[in-house]
Amino acid sequence: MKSTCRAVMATAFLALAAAASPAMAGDPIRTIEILSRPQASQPQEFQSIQLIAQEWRKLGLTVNVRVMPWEQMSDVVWYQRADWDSTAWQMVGRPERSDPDEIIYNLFHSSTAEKGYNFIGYQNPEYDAVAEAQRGEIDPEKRKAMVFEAQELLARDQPNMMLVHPKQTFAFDKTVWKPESIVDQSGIGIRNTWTFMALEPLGEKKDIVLNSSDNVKAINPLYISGGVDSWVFELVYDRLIRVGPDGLPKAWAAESYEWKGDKTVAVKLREGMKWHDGKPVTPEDVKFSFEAIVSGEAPMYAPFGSNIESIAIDGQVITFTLKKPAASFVTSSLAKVNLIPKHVWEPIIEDLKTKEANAESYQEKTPIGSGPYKFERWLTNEEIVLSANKEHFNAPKADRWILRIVPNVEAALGMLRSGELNFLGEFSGDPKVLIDAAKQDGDLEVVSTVEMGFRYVAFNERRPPFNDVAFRRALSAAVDRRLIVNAAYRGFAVPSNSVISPSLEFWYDPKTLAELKTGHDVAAGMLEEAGYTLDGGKLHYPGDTKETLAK
Amino acid sequence: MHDLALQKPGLVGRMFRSLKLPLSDPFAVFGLAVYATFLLTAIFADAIAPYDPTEILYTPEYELASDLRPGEQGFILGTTSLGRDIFSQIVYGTRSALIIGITAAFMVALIGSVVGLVSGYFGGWVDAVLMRLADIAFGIPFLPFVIVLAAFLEPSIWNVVLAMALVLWRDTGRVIRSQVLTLRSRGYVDAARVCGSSDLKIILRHIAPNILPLSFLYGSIAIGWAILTEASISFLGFGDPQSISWGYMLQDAFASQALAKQAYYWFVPPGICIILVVSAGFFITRGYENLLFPKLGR
Amino acid sequence: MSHLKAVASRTLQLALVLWAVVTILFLMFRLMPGNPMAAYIDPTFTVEQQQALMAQFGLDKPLWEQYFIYLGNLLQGELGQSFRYREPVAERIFALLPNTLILTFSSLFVAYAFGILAGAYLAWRRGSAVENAAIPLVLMTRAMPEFWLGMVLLAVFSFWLGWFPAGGTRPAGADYDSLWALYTSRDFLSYLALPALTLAIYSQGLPLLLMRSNMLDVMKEDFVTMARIKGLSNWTVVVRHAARNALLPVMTSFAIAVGYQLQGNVVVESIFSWPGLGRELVNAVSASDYPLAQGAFLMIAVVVILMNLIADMLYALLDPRISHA
Amino acid sequence: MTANLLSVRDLKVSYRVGNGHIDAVDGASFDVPRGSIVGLVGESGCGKTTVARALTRVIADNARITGGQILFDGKDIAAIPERQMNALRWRDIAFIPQSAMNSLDPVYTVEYQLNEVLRRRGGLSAREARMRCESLFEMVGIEKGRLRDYPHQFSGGMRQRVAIALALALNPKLVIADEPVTALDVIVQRQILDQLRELQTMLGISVILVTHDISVVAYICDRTVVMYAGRVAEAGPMAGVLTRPAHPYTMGLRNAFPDLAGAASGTLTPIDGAPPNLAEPPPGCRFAPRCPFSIEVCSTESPPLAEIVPDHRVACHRASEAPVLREIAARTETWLAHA
Repeated sequence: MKSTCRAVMATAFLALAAAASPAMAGDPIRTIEILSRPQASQPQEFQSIQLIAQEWRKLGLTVNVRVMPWEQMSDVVWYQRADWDSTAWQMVGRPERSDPDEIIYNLFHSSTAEKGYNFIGYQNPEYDAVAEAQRGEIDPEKRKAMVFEAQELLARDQPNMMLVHPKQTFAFDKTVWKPESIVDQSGIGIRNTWTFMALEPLGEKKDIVLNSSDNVKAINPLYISGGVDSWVFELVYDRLIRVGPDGLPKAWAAESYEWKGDKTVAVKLREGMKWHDGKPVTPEDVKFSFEAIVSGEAPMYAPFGSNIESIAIDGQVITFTLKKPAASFVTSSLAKVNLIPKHVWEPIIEDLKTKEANAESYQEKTPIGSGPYKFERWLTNEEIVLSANKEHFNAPKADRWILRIVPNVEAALGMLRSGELNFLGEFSGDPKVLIDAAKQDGDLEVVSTVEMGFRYVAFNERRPPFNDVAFRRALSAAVDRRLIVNAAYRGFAVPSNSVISPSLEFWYDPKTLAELKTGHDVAAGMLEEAGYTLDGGKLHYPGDTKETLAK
Repeated sequence: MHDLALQKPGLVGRMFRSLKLPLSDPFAVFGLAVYATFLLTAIFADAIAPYDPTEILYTPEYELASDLRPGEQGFILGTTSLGRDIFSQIVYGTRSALIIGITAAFMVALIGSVVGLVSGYFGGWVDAVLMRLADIAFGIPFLPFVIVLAAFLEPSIWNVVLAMALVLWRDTGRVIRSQVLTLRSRGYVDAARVCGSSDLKIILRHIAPNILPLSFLYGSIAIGWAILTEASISFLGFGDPQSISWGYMLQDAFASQALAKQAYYWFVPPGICIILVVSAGFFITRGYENLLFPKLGR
Repeated sequence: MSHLKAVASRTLQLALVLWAVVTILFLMFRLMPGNPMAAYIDPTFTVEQQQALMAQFGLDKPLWEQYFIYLGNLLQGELGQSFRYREPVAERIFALLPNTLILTFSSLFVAYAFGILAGAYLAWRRGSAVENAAIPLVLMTRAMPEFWLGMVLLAVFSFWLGWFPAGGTRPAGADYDSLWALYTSRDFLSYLALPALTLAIYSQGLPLLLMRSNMLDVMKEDFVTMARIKGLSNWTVVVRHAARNALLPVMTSFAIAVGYQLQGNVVVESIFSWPGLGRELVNAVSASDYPLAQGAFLMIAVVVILMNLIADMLYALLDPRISHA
Repeated sequence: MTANLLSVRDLKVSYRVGNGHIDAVDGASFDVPRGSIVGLVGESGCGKTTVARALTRVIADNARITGGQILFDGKDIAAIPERQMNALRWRDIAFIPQSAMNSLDPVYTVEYQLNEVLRRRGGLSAREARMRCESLFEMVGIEKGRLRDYPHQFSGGMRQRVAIALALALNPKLVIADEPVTALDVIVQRQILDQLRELQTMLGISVILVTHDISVVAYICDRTVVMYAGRVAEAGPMAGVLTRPAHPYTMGLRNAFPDLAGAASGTLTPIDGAPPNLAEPPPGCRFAPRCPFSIEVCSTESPPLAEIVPDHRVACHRASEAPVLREIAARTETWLAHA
């Protein structure tokens, strides 16, 4: 059925092409490759790519989907920047990405094209200017206008083909936890620090038991080790600011904070806080925490402290002076850096300075923080047990927080239903299955939230024909995003045409998506308009362009 | 010499006869029948399968034809969550299963036989070196080895074949070697040598035909191993998503939560196919053992 | 004297095999495509950070130098640092090894106990309908993909009947004074049941078939007939004489089976969320955590090689014809 | 108390083979007087081992005693229940197998295997058993220090002595020795046989010695039973049967074997041809097809086992002509001409 359809279409195009009878046709476009991860690890991505390839083929392209595991794919994309055509990619949501700076700047600024995260090689001075300007603008409304402009530039240039913002789907046992006590953090979902503090037990069971498919790698406040790990250390360690359920910064260990000019922030530390070993949390500890990350022993955290010129203490008030204005400082630094006890870490860091290894490979036997949960026990690859810090200013209502490592999604669902888990902290399977299971079970409640993160197809702007805006726009227009939402994500995603998620209401520019026109005819029209021709069902370059990259 | 040549059946016939297929054992015959059936399915897959196994199918309303139950919309065994025809996947899966199984078996039997022959026939330092290599191969844990290989090379069904060729010749090699040693000790090899036959001729004429059934026996075990290994590798996510195999189907089914969906029509048939083919290999093996080593008898 | 010599040559051979496996392992991990650190790059990384990371793990040195460093470290029992966990590989491996060993051994004990008894029984009932049905059935259990079997058992006994928990080694948050206290607790047994059963069903075929064919052989031996003529009870004849002799090669196969099982655990550990070495290997390989993957692989290889040796020695020990030569 | 410890009457043993059956022993009768050594002699396949094993009632899975009586101490042990039979085994009827190598369990020490019968079958205490082990070893002339050795550590002759010790362990009344010295070289054969004779005399037991070697019979037996094709051809006192054989088969057999002493009495002449296929035995006398003296009646009628002189029985139609036939049989050409 489908192949006949394709044949008819091709003939139609042939006829059209003949009628237009272009004066000149370029070389036929070589086989285009698109990289994807395997279905086993990334079923939705894999399926999206299959659909996209199928649509592109209808435009007269020969498309080859190359499947490779993440390690290889990242190696090719990062280190062989001239050698690939297009690839599936994703950015995941993190609370500190609630500030758009990281995405807007790192992904598209020309300075990161050679070795940084602008691996697609997008070069646009106009965009660079906007991206730089929004960094220094402290006034939210003015900054918002700049962020909108950046989004519209991207929508125009289509350096990437944005696909969807997936929905995060989690579930919990509503016979164990009071449903009203769940906090749905925008762009993140209900599995978040706020929920873990707020969950209210209904009966005798007071332990939060949740799953992760990935092992916990480290519980180290100076090492950004991975998604699951952050669930743990966000509970064990406090930060001056936390990104609130609404995505905006909220004073936390800081009682309050205030911008004094565009390079100075004054933070007042909350009184009466204690470390888990009983010692008080002092402004000295806070200062130390921010100095530790730039000590050279914590390279992954260093960027979050590198813009700090000096830190001054006056009673409970800590004043940060920046080297250059940075609007995102509050969200991406103050809400990112873990507060660590000076009396524990100072000797460790001094010792590490004499050694080759740095603090990232240092694992405390019992991590000491000041957060709402205390570290109890860690069994390699099996579970992590935290217990509630009842003395915390926002003490959790649950007794313990137990993270079980369950690599198999089927098993995780089974455990949730049997009561071995009471909070589904990760679910990589088909959300419909989860919803059906919840319906059957009766004890479960499922909550889906649009993610801050996004899935996209990156075009390698270094390589023709992807260096042609028209070509990129046409390819992007070829696929109706709703098809991907429905077929690959089962409806558990929203269409996207911006790197800013609609869950970040303040920063999101809805115009980008509203103006995106898709469909086969739209795409074919764009190509024709740009001078691409079809010959024998194969798409050719416009004018006298030669194929230089054919194998 | 003259009339001997006249009586000689064709090479193929001779090879076939020297395989000594265990046709008297009912289970072995069943195994051979299973193989024959799957072989035919694999050869005529294009004619049998109604769809391309990797094609994403749509309903006439242009909706994704996913998770359809058997019989719905004319799909014999239903469709996967990706909208692919399960029956066609089973049919094409036969092809990759047999390709993997038979090439792996061939490699294992060939390499093992050559090593065993050379080692047993020539003895001395050649034997010492080859047998130390076999010791090393015995020291390599097989499944982890395949996993590492599959993870580093691009996902492909040939990884399993390669790994088996690199490691699993060891068992065949050792057995064939001891068989060759026994054969060598019999007079006729010496007799042939006295008559001035070359080593190659002695090996090909006198020894190789006698070890052929043994190679075939180890080959038929290797078929099962290869198919099971490919399935495990696919399940762990190191498989080749481009070529549809039964292991891939099972992995796809589990990843798509066929268990929770109670999509038995999806994860049971590939399992049964694997069990059938692999146990068919075992049945044939047993038939052989009874034939070759009657002392093990029933 | 010759005894000593045999031991010495066996040890030398073992060392040679170990060295070869180690070298193959090293080359395999270093010569494969893909930058080892690529998977650990974060968008926030600067070029300097990436280089520092490479230097920290010694990946900036030439290959041969890395090889000698690796060998030298191994000789000191040093398996290196995990890329992913930033902790000594040895520490992780030794934390997980007991779980894997207990699963392997308990499943093999069950498999061998059952296989030996059933094999002896089938030998005794040879030619019967039971035997005719059982042998193909046993062959089929060996033809089943382990993960498929595991999944089916999980679905039936855990999700459907709810008899056993679905994964892990202990109830959430349960604390035990020691591994010993855990392994001897009742809870542990219920967690162990399904994964061990899966492995046992898969592995009982080997001892069963081996025991059966050995029994058939031994039952034809003169000394068994003699035992009957001596008027010894059936039990004594079958168990003390026939089974005792038939067991010899079966016991030897146990040691080899431990090696094989250890490899097979990879799949079952993933299904039953069992925190063991096999799963760690798969994780480490998928995450390109070379030191950890190498360490886990090496550990499994060492057990396999040791078990091959133990199989040899066990045979010698159990068979007086060799031990009392 | 009867004079005969054992009387076998018309014993029939048949094997199931495929769909049919073979009567390996077809009506054998003979006696074993108390305190004597009876040689059961014949070619391989003549049914002598089957008879020996039938006496213990431990026979092959596909074999069955289909008729006749085995009177042991006046009791028909072919008819008693298995439990009672088992009680008799080894305590009353012991067995010395052909190859002690294969009949001793390789994984246990000799002491263990002695202890096993002494304690499980003889009901001895551990201490008693140990003393008995030592005295048994002394009896067969092996130093007791070797009790702890495994079977494979003994030489062939020594193992056979161990087997004898094992057989005598419970003071049986009857010892059945199945080709006890066949696998040994001639010198060792003599030592073992001497010892067997000595012990038999000392203990006053009866021995059935199964052998294909007529010279062994000549060396130590009191009486001889010659079997051919499942039947008894001739039975009687050793001297009578061997010096004045009345059955042509016995005559032929005598020509076919060297003296145990090693000196051949004239040239050795084998009996030509092979024993008949027992699945389809020839009608009449079973030896008739190979017999140089066969007459018409031989191939139609089966000769009865009849007493020709007191205590000497022969199954031959021409038994009365025995002295003449003996003369002719002594000549080599008789057997050659027939071929």
